[in-house]
Amino acid sequence: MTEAHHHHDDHHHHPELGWWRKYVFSTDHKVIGVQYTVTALLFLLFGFTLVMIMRWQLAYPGKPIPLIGGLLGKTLANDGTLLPEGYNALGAMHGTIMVFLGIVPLIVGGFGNYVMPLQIGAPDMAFPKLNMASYWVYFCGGMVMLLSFFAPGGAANSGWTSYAPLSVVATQGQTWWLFGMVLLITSSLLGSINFIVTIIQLRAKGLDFFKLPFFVWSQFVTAFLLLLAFPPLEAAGALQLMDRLAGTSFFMPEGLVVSGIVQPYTGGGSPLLWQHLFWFLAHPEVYVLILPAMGMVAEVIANNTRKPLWGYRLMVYSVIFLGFMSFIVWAHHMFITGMGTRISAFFATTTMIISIPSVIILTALVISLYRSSIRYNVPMLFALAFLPMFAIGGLTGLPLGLPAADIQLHDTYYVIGHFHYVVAPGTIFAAFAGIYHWYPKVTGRTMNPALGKIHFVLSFIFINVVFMPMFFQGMAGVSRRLFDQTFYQHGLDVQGWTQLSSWGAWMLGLSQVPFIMNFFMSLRAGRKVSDNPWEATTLEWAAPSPPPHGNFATVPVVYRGPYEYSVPGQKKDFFPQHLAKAEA
Amino acid sequence: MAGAHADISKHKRAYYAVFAALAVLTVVTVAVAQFHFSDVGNVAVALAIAAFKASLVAAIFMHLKWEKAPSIWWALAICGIFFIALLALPVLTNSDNPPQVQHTMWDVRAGAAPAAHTSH
Amino acid sequence: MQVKKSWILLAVIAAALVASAAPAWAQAVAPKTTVPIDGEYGRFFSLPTDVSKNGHRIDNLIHWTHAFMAVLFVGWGIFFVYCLMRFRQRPGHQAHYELVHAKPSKYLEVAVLIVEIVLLAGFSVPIWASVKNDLPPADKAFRVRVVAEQFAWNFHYPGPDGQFGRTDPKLVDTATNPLGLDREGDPHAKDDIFALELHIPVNQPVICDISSKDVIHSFFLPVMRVKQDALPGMRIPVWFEAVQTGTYEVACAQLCGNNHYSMRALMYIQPATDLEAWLREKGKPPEEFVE
Amino acid sequence: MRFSVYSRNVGFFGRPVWRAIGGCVLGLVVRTAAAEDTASIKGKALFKGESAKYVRHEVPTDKDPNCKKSKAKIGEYAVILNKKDDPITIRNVLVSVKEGLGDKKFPPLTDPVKLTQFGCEYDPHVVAMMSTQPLKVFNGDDTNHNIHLLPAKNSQENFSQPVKDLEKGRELKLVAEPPFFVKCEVHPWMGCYIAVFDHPFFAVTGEEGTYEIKGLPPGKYVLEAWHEKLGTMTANVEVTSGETKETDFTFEPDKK
Amino acid sequence: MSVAVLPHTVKPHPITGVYSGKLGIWLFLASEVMLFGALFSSYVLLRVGAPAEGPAAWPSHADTHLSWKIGGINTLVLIISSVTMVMAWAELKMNNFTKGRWYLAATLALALTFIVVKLAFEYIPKFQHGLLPSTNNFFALYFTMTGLHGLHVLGGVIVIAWFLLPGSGLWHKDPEYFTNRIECTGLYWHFVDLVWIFLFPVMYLL
Repeated sequence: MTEAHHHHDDHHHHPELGWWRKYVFSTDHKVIGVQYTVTALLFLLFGFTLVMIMRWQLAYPGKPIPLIGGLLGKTLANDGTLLPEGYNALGAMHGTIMVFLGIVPLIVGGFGNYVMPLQIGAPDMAFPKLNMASYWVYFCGGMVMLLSFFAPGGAANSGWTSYAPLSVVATQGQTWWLFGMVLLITSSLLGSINFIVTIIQLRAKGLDFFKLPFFVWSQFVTAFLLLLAFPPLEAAGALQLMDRLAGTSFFMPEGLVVSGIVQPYTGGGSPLLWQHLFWFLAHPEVYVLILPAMGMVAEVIANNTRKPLWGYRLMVYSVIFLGFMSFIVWAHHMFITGMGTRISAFFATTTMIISIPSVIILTALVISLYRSSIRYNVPMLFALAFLPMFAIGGLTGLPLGLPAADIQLHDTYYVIGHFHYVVAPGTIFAAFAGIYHWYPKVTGRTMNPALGKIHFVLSFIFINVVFMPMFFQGMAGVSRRLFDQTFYQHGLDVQGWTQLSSWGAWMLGLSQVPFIMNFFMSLRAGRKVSDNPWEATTLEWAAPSPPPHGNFATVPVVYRGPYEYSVPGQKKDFFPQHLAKAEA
Repeated sequence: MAGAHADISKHKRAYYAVFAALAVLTVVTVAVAQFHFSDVGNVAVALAIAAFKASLVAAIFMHLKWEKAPSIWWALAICGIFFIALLALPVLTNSDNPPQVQHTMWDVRAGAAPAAHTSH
Repeated sequence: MQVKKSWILLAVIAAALVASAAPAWAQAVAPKTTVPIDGEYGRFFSLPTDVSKNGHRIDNLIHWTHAFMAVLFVGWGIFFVYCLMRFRQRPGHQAHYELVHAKPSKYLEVAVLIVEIVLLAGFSVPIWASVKNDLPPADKAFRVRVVAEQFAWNFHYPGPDGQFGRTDPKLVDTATNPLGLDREGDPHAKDDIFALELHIPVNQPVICDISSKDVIHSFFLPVMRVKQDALPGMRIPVWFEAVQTGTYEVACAQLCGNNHYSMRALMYIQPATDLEAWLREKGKPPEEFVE
Repeated sequence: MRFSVYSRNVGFFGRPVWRAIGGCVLGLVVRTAAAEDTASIKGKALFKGESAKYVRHEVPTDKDPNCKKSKAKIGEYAVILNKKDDPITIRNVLVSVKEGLGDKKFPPLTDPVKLTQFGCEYDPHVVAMMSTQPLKVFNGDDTNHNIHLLPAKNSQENFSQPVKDLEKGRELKLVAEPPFFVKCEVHPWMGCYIAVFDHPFFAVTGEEGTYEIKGLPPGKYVLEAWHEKLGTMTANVEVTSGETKETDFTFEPDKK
Repeated sequence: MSVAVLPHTVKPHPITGVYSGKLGIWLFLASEVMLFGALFSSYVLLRVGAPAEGPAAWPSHADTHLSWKIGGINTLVLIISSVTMVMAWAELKMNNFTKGRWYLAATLALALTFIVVKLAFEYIPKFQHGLLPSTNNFFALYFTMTGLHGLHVLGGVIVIAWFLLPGSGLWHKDPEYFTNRIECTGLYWHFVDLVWIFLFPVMYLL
């Protein structure tokens, strides 16, 4: 919809496209990118709302939820007080929505779709119709997930990991979840094929692989992860559907007794099979969440340090290596399942190895600041905040990757703190940086910097108030996914941290108000800017803002690397990729 | 890939040859399965024949023999590595159980009739 | 200058918001349990009391790892903050196009790798091997079977004959025989003891065989540094040794359904004589119930 | 403090208020069956056999210390005999009209039936209700309860009540179904049975071992007595207008 | 400029050597390898971990009641359909539209034959004899894997039928584009054949 206001200029150029084909069933990568972005942001807001409800129960167990308690219905809550089944449903759906419907569609479907073809100088994605299909399949998957809240027994409540046999004996919402996941996986597959083919086939003349912006590289690796890691989950989903609907025993061992009743499964299945297939996807999925974020941060940092990225090639090799290794570390999620010494040593070793390229990328980004000239605008603030936040998220992964330390920390709040530091102040901050950075390209206007700075400072403070206490809770031994941790003495003793964390979450929610206002108000009231307001070098800034259908007036030719800033002897401190000679 | 008609005609002969080979190998794999070498042996022979047949299909019918595009080869190579990881690591994990782990939780099977007195 | 003012304003707003949260933070929550639990549970980034013989090894590993993380983060953070202040854009300041030859970064990466190898090979792997492989000999250890179900921990003691009785899923009765013990058919089952709380001896190795009747649970003893998933279809031993008596908690660490959070059991670590007395008491035929 | 378990469920049909209302409704709706035209059946559930074998044991409830707060001990629900009676009577026997009602009309019951989780026990242990009545489930404990219905026809309700609530409760609507098991997912020893009927002619024996079914239209009936462990028995009864018939059921579990 | 003109949709990219569609279908096949790979991995894990006795034990050949004859016939049907598919492409490449179309029609007929044989001689009799997916893990895997493969055959049928009838108009507009599409369809079809080549011994012979 945001597009609607900004295409006045080229309306009359192609009157053959009706409103529906232009803004709803469009094959233009930019429209699809905006559709993805807006849908994903709405899902992020929804997923965050779910967790704000859960945080009330965690902070004040058994107390009715103020304001919206009555909206929760009879399955999830009783007279406005959340029930354990409601808590589990919200928890499972929070995870699913944030990962599969929020962040990945935002940073891959949204930013990838919009920015990547522009950055490689392509007129569109390689398969525009497939691109459209990908969005609408994603949309349907999202709708199935939302509708599952109205299924008997509520939405899926076995965690976003859906461990069997719990998920097999769970309520009907789980079946909806599986169907929704099949749609989301299909969408991701269509998208990833499109991304890879576009990057391989449609690069502008002169744009070699090592002249690609780092963001394109991160999207390229991410697309491979989605392409090859998602199918096993699709297979696992099919197996779980068979278990649920046809009574097979893929994940069901012999002699299951649920609620005192011997279950009618033949048995012979393995609960660990689900975990293997699930984590074969879900570990690469973690890198799907973080790699595009690193790409965006690299773009913003290079632009605002007015200096080439330090170690560009090293970063590229690191990101490829990360993608490759992410396929063979998955069982570090399963150390506690009774794993032996040899295989745990193998997975611990690969886990330690995979930390090195992350360290390299982070170090390279920090060294890029050295002897630079840092321009503190809003996208840069978010990008800079990404670095220490991601560092905390990454470093706290270390004790979890060591099998012996994992004994105590596995499945505690420590894990929650760890991965939220990676995806919330990590990826979501990177996404904010991206939104502030590319907003002028999409709309031709900038977002209000004052509101942006308020948004940044409040978000930065409160996101730490939310997640830092989780490490304390986790160290104290509080398990994750507890409806009421005060049931345990060790939970009761750190309940104060839980309450602080909850307050942080609600304040973080309030902190997004300036952003939402800014996002919509700037569509009309934002300052109009030129095609290249940040004085950037990459190709998307060579196109008009907003770019017309087909993107570039003349097909660009690339002459140099992506980050030629402050080149000595130049009049201006940036040297765009598509200029043959510096402007005199 | 060459598009000339002469090449295609040559290809056609290869197609028929591969068809013959596939048909014969199907018969062979059925015939071999009637003999019992050993558990591992039968699996190895059957999978070896299947792999050979599959590579014939991939090489000739799917034109991999004439395929020069590096992108396709890269994609297939990466896919192959992860395919092996996916096939091998779960079963390796399950076979590396620490000592004293038992693969049962009941002493009597769910489907079995109630056991009579037995001495431990 | 205007920028600076607005930043101060923002800081004030943020501080006010944090302060508004403080009363809530201070609000106490009434304990849910009527049995006092021993031990100290970390209030600020500390591990719970350790009452096990070998748990300190895991604690040490966690502490060393965190020390390493802190050194990395602080060192790296100092450089980061230095760059942010020193290289901010201002009149007369220009970025350098040439990239620095950052040897220190290479040293850093190598150092990280080496420390990780030390942590993994020097600490984690030996601890893991000992946890997994060094089960105490059967004659020295006190053995309990732990059978998880939605949402309770069932503890199965072999009784005076030291042999676990036969279990059969068809005999399961949720109230009277959750273990499915074949008390009629198997002589070893006659004296078996079933309880919903875990009693173990102090200063003697304990082996728990963890299994589950329905879904995946996770047997977690925070004060013992023990965690093992309870997988249906498998019986997995874990071992530990308590060095201090007291009352502690058994937690479920894996989401197992609606009431996962209330799947708590109590663990009593007792001197051998007390434990025997308890077992004797439990082993008696149950008295007739009179209202 | 113990709830008066058995009178609650059996007695409401005999409550004067209800009788008055029921009578009015009956008179208005079904003209053929005025209140004074109805008959009653009453009797006992008797036990014959080795009563010493049927000992009620204490169940281990050490999982949840909050259960002990309300009661010292909790007994198992197997066969509960009133051994002081002579002859010995049985508790928790559900007696209901099985056949013979045909197309006869009777006023529906609408009072909610209460099922309370108290002291980590279900109160009452056998819930008998008419399908027109709502079932209200309460939690009287300072702990979490999760009731799980295991019926064949009705939906498998499975919900938790983490907070003490003796006022509002959770309401359930059930369709007619023979007795089915209900358990608590948190406290393994907690179990009870719910039976739902399309008619109001049922009763459960309590501490006296007696039952009484009132307001029956005259006719020939087959009565069924059901016990969770002892099985079912039937008896043929014919009642005339205004009559109160006595019918005892004698369970002889050891005679096989 | 109203409709973006995408390069390399028909003619191969001068550097990468492929047109976009072909690269796309190969990537799709790579993901399919992982999909069936996960199922084969499940097969290995479940078979290795199957209990030695009891109802959940892995059934012997006699107990599976799977006829290698029917499986073998279907194998041959698929192999022949692969040949006709590749011949259709070759004829189109040599500008013989009519011949190519006939080969395509033959492929379609063979694909339908495969489905009919599968249903009429295998699935339906199995169900009638009470051999269901829930019988044991062998049948669970058999029905899931061959069922998924069958869905792929069905997908192929739809695509081939499309290019045989409504989609064939493209030939008259852009023969090379049409031929490319048939090549992509063929790649997919051969992959379906390739999966069956593994499924046949794994299900019927081992």
